[in-house]
Amino acid sequence: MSELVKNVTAALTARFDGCTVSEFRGEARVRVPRHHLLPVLQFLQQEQGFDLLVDITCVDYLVYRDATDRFGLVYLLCHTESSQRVTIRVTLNEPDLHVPSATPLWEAANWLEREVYDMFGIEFTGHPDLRRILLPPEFAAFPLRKDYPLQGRGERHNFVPLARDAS
Amino acid sequence: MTLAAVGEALIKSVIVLGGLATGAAYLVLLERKMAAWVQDRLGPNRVGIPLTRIRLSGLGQPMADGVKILLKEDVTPAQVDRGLFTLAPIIILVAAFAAFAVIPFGSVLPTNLGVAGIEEPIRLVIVPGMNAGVLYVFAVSGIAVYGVILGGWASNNKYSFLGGLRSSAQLVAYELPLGLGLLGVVAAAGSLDLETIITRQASGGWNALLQPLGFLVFVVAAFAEAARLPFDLPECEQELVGGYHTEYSGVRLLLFLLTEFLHMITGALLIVILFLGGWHFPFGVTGWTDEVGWVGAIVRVAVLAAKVLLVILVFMLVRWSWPRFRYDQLMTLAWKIMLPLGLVNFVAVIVLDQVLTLWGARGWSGQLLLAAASWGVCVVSLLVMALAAPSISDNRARRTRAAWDELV
Amino acid sequence: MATASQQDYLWTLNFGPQHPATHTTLRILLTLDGERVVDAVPDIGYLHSGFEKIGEHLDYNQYVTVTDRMNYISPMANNVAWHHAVEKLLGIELTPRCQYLRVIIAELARISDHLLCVGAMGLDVGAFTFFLYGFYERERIYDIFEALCGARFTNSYTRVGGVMHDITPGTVEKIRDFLARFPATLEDMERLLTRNRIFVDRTQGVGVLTREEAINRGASGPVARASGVTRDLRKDEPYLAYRDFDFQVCCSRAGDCYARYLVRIHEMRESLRIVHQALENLPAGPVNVGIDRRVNLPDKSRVYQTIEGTITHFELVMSNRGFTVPCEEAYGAVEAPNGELGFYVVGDGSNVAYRARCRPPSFVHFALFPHLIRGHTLSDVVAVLGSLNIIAAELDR
Amino acid sequence: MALEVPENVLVTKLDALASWCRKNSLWPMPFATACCGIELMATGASRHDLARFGAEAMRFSPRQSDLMIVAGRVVMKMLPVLQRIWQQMGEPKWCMSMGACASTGGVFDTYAVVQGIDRFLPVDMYVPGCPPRPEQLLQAVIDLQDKIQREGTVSGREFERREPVRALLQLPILGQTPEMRARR
Repeated sequence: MSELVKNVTAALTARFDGCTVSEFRGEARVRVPRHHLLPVLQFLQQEQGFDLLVDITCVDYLVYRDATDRFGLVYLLCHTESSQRVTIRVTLNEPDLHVPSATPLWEAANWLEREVYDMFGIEFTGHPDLRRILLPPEFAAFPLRKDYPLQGRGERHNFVPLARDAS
Repeated sequence: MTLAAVGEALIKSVIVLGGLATGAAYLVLLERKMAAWVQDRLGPNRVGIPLTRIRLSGLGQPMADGVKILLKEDVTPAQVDRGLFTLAPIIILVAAFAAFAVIPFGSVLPTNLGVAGIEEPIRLVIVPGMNAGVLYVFAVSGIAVYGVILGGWASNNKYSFLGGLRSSAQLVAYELPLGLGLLGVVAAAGSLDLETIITRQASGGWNALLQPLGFLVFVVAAFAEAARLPFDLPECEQELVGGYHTEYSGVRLLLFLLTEFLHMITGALLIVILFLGGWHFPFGVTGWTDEVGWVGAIVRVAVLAAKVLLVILVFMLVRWSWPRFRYDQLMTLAWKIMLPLGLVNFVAVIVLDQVLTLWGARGWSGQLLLAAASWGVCVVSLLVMALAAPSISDNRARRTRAAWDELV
Repeated sequence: MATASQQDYLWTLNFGPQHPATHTTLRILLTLDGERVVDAVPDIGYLHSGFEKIGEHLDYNQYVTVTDRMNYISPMANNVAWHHAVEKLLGIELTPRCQYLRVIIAELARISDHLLCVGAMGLDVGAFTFFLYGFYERERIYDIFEALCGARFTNSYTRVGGVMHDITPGTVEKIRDFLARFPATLEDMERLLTRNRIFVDRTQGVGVLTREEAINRGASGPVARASGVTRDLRKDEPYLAYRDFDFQVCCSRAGDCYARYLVRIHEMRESLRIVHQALENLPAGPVNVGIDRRVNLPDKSRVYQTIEGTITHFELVMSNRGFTVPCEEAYGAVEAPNGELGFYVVGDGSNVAYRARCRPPSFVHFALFPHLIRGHTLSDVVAVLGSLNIIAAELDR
Repeated sequence: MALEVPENVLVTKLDALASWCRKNSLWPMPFATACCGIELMATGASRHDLARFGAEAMRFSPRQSDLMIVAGRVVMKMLPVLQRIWQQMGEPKWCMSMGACASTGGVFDTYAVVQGIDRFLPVDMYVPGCPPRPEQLLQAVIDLQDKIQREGTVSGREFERREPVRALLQLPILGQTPEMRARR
């Protein structure tokens, strides 16, 4: 962990209670309580210069060893001046799968959050256009959840076959 | 009009139409071969004599394509306006063929063939002696717009419609520079008859050398009229799929495809006749006047055909090397650049003619002086244009209605 | 003032999903005022095939075959990116020779990607020949890859802790030959398009992305660099052996389609330089990490002659054994031709990733599209699409 | 077409001629979705040159094309589009399933990918490979040409006067029937 990231995480833990910092392969990861998520992101973006939202993704810890929470939401941030990275993690549990949307801070969050919604069913409050993005709107399941089978539940073959004479 | 004259016209029409249809089919092959050559490929080379293994380096390809399209199911989509959908390709084809009535494909046969009822030597044009030939060509080619726009509209498809609209705007816009480029030639020749224009060039120098600016304007406009690549917006594949003929298939598509190449032939023929001396070849090979022997008559046809082919090859080379314009750029080019240049050319031709007449410069020295002066006009006006309009388009995004109103 | 999108004379054009300019499959609902685009609503997912779900069912070496099919115009770059992330999770330091080899293939992949991208952009504005010139060089890169790993297109060349097998002298010669001949073709291509007035007028000032927007909207790679973001992971977070090479990061301030085209053209030149340096300084030594790491299949001679070789081999090939991965999460990103291509890998101790999230540059870049196209014309749609280099398989995964 | 006297030399010769023309002028409709699409481009590009067989005239309008090359995986969001394009093509038409994904789903045995387009469309020719090399695709085109020559005018449907299809087949757009929704 570089000096810059050390200072930032220190400032973060001092300012927001409940944040825990861990490190893996030299990269800092901060676990943030959900109610602090937006302020933390705002603090990092506007005061600490972590101006690039690299990615938003989610992990379903349903069958993960020793996991206590169902979903882990991951925000990857980058400091473009110095190329330092920080990972912000929030955990969620059913049935309350709501987090504040990061779209007011980053335009980039728009589609990334839509994808997380599409794949995991996590709802981002305040998102301007929270629709399914990759899957058809009629699709009912959230395929990247661990309780959804790889081959699906028969959706892929539910079409009318065309014979040569019918067309 | 005697029966013999009618027969003569009929025979000539059959020869011209048959030649054109075959020519257009083989131009398709030529185009594909040309594309292959430019792109370091081989092009169609497998298809030769039907049902044999003889390949003839792909010469059977036009036949295969043609018959295939004829045998293809002629789909009439459910949403189209049936009458107009069928009418459109017919209009465009008829218009394209009709233009050839007054375009000479050679000069004249040397002697009277001795057929009763035909006294004069036969001229190699379907309707000889039409003294407003140029006007006729323009009038008829203007009709082609109807085919395109009707086809686009009747298809009831947004891409077709857009293609038809673009096409009509483009053809109408480029009629003007085309006409202006032509006016210089007409003024210099003092006649609207295409044969007279050729004869005058044979004796007095090619118009391309005497009026370079007019030549330039005319060639650009001819490209646009033929909808060839830098100007192929009506059917640009990457934007409008197939443009106005997206919904067409079978015979009706064949008519459209044929017409495309007919337009190219018309454009090339006009360029050659108006600016490149028609059947005339320098160094006295083809003579300077209407007097010609049998060999000369054949050579003249060959020279004309060769020139047309060369121009068509240039058309194709450009097609395979350049990107295309955008719609607004196309319009800017027509109205703000080509139109002024055409006007400058017209004025320059008349003024130079008068000035040289006043000075009494005639003959070859006069022509040389004229050429020098017009090249000067050409270079200066192009320079002025380049400085005045460094970019032919305004690419800024217009995101509010107010900004668009400002544009309009 | 009423905004333009509220007018009732607007009309809608459905652009795609099967359209010549979308190259692959995406759909845009365009709201047009005449030919001017008032609004564009992208609709994607026409190629969503569940890559990330497959990643949870294939082991770390098998999944590389699936990454081939992600950004399919530069599969090698995806291979490198995936195993970069996995090795970060495992904490593996590659051998110098392997690092150089990966640099070579990544840069060759970059060249082939940029060739197709600028070619497709040329194709979209009507220059077909330009596209085929580029494709001819791609065929030569395919030849190199074929000599390197046996597959011309979907390579799957990298392995955890190394590559499939070492480079042969014949392949080195092929690459040298390519290095010698490619600049001439690039010159030819540039002569066709770079200073062509029609092309410049079609692309300059179209789809402008400012620096602030580029950062705020998460752009990366050539798209960001064309907007003045001097960010290149090869320089900023040097991975593999990029520290050893002398190359420049190509940037522009204009942020329009033309700038993106130029950035890509210049990046090809820089990539050539990198490949040249890497090839001439290719270190000797093994390409795979040692047997003690127990991630690579050992040499056949070791398998047959030593007991730990045999044990390692069988440990690795038997199902449900493989190597052990920490129960941790890591994000590894490389500078793929298209931008930052990262994988967020969650290990759960087994030999299969618990979660294999891909951070696709195309996805983020396509989100820019409505912003870039608004206010331009229908013809600019294809130019902007071409300049963003949207690869549907990477977009939808 | 009047095929009551199949031994009729004239008819068979004409039929052979028609097939010859068709097979030598296969205008493809490149339904390129994924990786195979790039190899399809490579086949059309300089080195392999599909044009030699007269098959380079890619027509993006289904009305004008004879051979639909489905190159790449087809996912459930795309399948209705594919079927619709197939319906829009005029007879005679052929469908080539290029690559493992289009033929069987390939490595993508997942919830979203249709496991072989032949479940929903008539396919004339399968090209194996992931993706097939251009040489393979060329071979497939040659094989398809043979097939067209052998089969001749199968039904003559292209000469029938057919009513235009006003309503397309009632496709459950995007894969779900009401029962499925009810089940969940």
